[in-house]
Amino acid sequence: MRVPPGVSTTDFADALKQFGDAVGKEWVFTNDEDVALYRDAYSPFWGEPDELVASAAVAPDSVEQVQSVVRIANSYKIPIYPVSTGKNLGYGGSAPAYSGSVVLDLKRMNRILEVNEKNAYALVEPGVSYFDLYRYIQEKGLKLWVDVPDPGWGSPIGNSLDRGGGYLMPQYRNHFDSHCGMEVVLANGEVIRTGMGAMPGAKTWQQYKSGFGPWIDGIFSQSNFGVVTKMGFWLMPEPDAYLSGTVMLPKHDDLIPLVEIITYLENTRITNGMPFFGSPLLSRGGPLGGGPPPDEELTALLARPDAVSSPELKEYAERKGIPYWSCTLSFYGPEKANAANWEFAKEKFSAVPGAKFVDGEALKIPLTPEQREKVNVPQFGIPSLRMFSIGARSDTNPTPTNGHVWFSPIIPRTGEAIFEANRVFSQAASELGLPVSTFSLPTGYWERGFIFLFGFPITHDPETNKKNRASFKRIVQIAAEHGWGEYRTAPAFQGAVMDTYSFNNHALLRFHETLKDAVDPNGILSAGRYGIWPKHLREARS
Amino acid sequence: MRVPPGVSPRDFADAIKQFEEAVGKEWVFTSDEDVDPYRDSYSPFWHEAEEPIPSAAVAPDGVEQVQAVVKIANSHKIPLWTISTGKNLGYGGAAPLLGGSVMLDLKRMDRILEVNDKNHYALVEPGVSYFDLYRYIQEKGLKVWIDPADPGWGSLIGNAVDRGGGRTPMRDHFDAHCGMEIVLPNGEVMRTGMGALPGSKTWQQYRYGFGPYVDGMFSQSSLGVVTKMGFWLFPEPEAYLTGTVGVPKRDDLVPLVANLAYLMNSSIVLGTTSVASPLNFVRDPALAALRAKPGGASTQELEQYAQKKNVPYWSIELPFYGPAKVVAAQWEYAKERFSGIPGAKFQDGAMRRFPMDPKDLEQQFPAGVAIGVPSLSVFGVGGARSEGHVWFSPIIPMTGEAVLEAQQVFADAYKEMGMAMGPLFFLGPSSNYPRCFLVLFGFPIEHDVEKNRKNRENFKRLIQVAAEHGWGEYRTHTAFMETVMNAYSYNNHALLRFHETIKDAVDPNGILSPGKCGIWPKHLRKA
Amino acid sequence: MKNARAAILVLLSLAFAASAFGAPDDAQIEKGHKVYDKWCFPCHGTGSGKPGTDSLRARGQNPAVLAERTDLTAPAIKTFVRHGVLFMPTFRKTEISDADLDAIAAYLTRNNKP
Amino acid sequence: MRTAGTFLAAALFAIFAALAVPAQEQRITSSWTPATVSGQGQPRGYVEYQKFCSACHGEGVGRPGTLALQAKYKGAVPALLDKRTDLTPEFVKMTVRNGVTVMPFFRKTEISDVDLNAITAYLTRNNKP
Repeated sequence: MRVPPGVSTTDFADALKQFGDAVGKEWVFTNDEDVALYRDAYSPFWGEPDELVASAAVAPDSVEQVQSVVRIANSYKIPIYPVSTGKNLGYGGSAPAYSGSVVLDLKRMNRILEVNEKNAYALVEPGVSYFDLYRYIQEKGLKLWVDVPDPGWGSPIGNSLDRGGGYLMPQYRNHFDSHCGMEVVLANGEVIRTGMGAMPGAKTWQQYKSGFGPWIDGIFSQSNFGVVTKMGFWLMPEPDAYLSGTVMLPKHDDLIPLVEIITYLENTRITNGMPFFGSPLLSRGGPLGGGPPPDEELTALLARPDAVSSPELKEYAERKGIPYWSCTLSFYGPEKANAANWEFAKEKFSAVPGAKFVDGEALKIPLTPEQREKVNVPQFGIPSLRMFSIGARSDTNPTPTNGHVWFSPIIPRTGEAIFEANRVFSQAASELGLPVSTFSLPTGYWERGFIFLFGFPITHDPETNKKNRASFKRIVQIAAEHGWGEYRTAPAFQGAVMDTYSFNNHALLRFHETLKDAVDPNGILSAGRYGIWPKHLREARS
Repeated sequence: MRVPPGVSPRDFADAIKQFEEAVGKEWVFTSDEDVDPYRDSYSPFWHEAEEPIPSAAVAPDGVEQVQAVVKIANSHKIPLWTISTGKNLGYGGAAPLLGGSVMLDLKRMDRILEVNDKNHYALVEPGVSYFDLYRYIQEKGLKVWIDPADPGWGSLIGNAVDRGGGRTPMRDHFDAHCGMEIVLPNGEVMRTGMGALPGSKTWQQYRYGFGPYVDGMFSQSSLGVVTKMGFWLFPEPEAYLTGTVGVPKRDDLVPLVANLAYLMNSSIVLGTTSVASPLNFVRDPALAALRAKPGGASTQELEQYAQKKNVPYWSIELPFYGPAKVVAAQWEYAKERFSGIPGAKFQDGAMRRFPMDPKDLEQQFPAGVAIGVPSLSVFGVGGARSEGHVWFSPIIPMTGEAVLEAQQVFADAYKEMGMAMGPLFFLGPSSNYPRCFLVLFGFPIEHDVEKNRKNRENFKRLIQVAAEHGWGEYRTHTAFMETVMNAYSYNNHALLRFHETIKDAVDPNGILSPGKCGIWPKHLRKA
Repeated sequence: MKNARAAILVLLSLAFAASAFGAPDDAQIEKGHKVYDKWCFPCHGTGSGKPGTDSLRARGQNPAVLAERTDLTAPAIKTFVRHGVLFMPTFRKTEISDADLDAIAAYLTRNNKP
Repeated sequence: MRTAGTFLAAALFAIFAALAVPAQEQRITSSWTPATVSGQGQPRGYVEYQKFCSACHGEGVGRPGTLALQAKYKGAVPALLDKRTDLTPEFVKMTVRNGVTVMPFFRKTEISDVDLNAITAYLTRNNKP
């Protein structure tokens, strides 16, 4: 049996026994076969000595049990690592950031405590998945939508605390933004409630975020300052109708006005769903670009370095009349308002010569079962696992990977920045001997900013993983040199990313460390998560 | 000359000398004549010994000077009270909570560092007022709106860190911020969000950065001095339309609010709307008599009166922002929904189109702040003879039931305290925040010691009454911060004790804004 | 409301104590006009929603707009700016410096009879 | 980065592929929907299978597990797990607890041994003796 670093075998045995008393023997996992299930299925260290693995796992079923477990861990100075559903694959899964930690598995806490239709909110526990919440709402026939991320088995609490995103209106698809009120167990085992929840018998815990005095919720996101045991979320009322519309612009440089206009339309809430950027020219023949597969001339042109901005490709696009760029907009709301918004959007885009439009189908909500099978379900608040088609075996991908980790920098919301990022990352890729992609477009998860999502494949071959890890870290640096930072990353790279947020000699990280030492003096909670280490391990590491 | 509590005159004199070296002699104020204007013009302690009066004021110009001042204060253990424009009258004005504190006055830091009208944001210093930013945008002809608080001379940063609200789609001012620069009690400067990344290109475009999101800790708090802050702005829309819905019966408030909540949560209504009863403003002896009779007027009598006079019992004015065709469609849709309420009446408001000539824009009273034009018209509320006010501002659920309950509860409380109900006879909550109702009661301030004493007691009583019903204040005057914080007592004040743990770690000498929101540094904490 | 009346009396008495000051130059008046527009106009200017103007009008002051008056004196102006009156708060030197206040006074007294 | 490029493209592909698929006859019970998961009158193994497996291995569009098995066996065996008759209990359990390619393994707090036994029983119900 593994023992957490710095803990004696006898102490650990005592602690495990007490864990058993607290949560029930069957919910303390110590044998290798069970503990192996807490490995990161997509670990970039797979099978290497450096792989981050747990020493044991404890699964409490209530906040009182969480308090007991934390108190026991605190008294024995045992590092513990809470996971809610442990399904943020590509960002670390259920494995701890500090190898040998005991995983605090909150999956059993899967109660949906309240769903209020009139005021459109839910209060849930960490083990609740998007599937669970969706099912509950469907069974009760409530006219509410849950904003779901791509993998539906994730936890609203876990994904929100990792600051993940979804597809609906901006205030909902930013999952930390859409939370309202927390219950948190601190490292000393005490339970606090934030926002209005700090008032006994509060009537507005899920209706007003910040309560009175300092608003601390944010410090429990991407952090290791406490164990969140309850969280409220604002839900989107089911809209009357949905409309999509696609705009296509002919020229290379039209990407700049495209972004500028979309930004105006989003910031005025004229389009209130997530925009999807594409290129009919670059993904010719694909479902994005449509049309026949690329002819030989285009294939040749696209094979050249910096193909996208080459005069030859520009000339080709003009000659063949194939638009360079496209963007599909979504509208949620009353049918007439959706139509009027799309009409207004078209007027705006018409300022760009050669703009073409494709009207999407106007859908009445609720969808028919037939429509449900056709649409991109997360845009309708329906959880699924479709996104795992990426990397999975398919006719176009006969040799599947063993998963992926995401490189996800935030870049400015301008066309210029998209071109620059592509130049920079393509050059980096060739330097690092990675295959160079033709062109990448940002995703529109966040209002106001852009995010690039690059998947690095994970294999079970240490050599390849080693190389990919080095490349990943290099890319993080290169991004930082251009003023672009990651919004989230897997534990294997959290230290490297946090190091790039170094303004005034890492003042922010040192502030986090001050907080960490104050609220978790024994450093038992998620040591190393997001690059924040407790005092004794900081000293050991420096 | 006054001296801060627990500081020797010699130490203080020494510190003042160092302050002068840091910011220049003329920007350190110690004479009574210069320090007096830092008192709270609306102090509920007027003419009383308890009135907290500062000992001096220091006005740095630049983050380096702020760092220097904080370091000097930290080494001399001198309490500082930070203000940006010091104009949140009704919530404490400029005055400190702890008498004898040295004012850290940031008004001179009034630089507008960036306004971007393609990505729609601004980066400003604490001394910048809504008027300042508005004028800047008008002069440059930029196509963005600001969201002013009701008094236009307030500071964007000050109001946001106090978590104030406005009326346009960006009305939740703290929620609309993106990125902070903060001077910590040890004098170190820190940037949050993407600003922690040197040379960041997205400080005002992505809020959270990487790792714990600490910004909220610096709102309504005493953990640092905010020296820069970014704000998201609303792009100038094509049009602004209002429409008024009136309903005939008391209990119609329930479906009225339920539909309003749907429209707001669906982003169809993006601005602040207030629930009102036109009966509040009817000046008619008949109605007065009705209300005056023992036991007050019955619901039935009031409904009949309203019907007779053809006034709605309740009404709301809905604001719509966007393309002209869209706002028209949204108002049509809203009418359809509210038509479900028998007897609902509708009144179309004016359609205002933008861009509007700045001169016309400023004459759009009373729309003013609802279309991003700062003003001071709110000071009309006190009436010509008022000597000021303090705000009682509880948050209640966004339901008709809650409004009716709160109306009864506060009416009873007022009776019990022997206070005149005035316009509070019908509660007029508003939606300055997205999901709840904010109720604002102005408590009169007078220069009469006895009356102020009584008003203070009543104010505290009202806080208790609200708490007993699960309603808490979102913000309060310095004089009542401790009472309000004490109402947030879940699990034996666990949250307050957590704040104190953090306060001691971040500000071990307890020099920054002692007592703010009921959070005292260790040495001043009551055992 | 005793204080309110007291304040008005102060205003009047000071008003009669005018003329002790030499005529300021146009540059000073022009500067004063700018500062007045920034700091005073939002409350004391023309147009709707100007509480200072409304309040003075309610008190029978005519003209109610400060910039139109000819009976204000520098000391009176300075007293109100630095000490406030009724719901008008005090203004600090970081807001309106002494130099700016002199300029405001020059502007508001520009039409006074000698 | 080809990796990056293709992965990103793949992401969009997945999204738009869904839109591109022609309408097909909808059989609610074959795709993950809440209606099926309560599964009154159904054997426990069926209910747990719907709950834990069908989001990936069910019928209908965007079921990565089904698509992967179709691509792997090209129809030599049914792509739908619950149509298979060749799955052994050992293989089912091994796969759930060890994962395969992008399919992660599942912890006992997600699928308990009891649930797993039920799922196994359901998936092997039609096996020849």
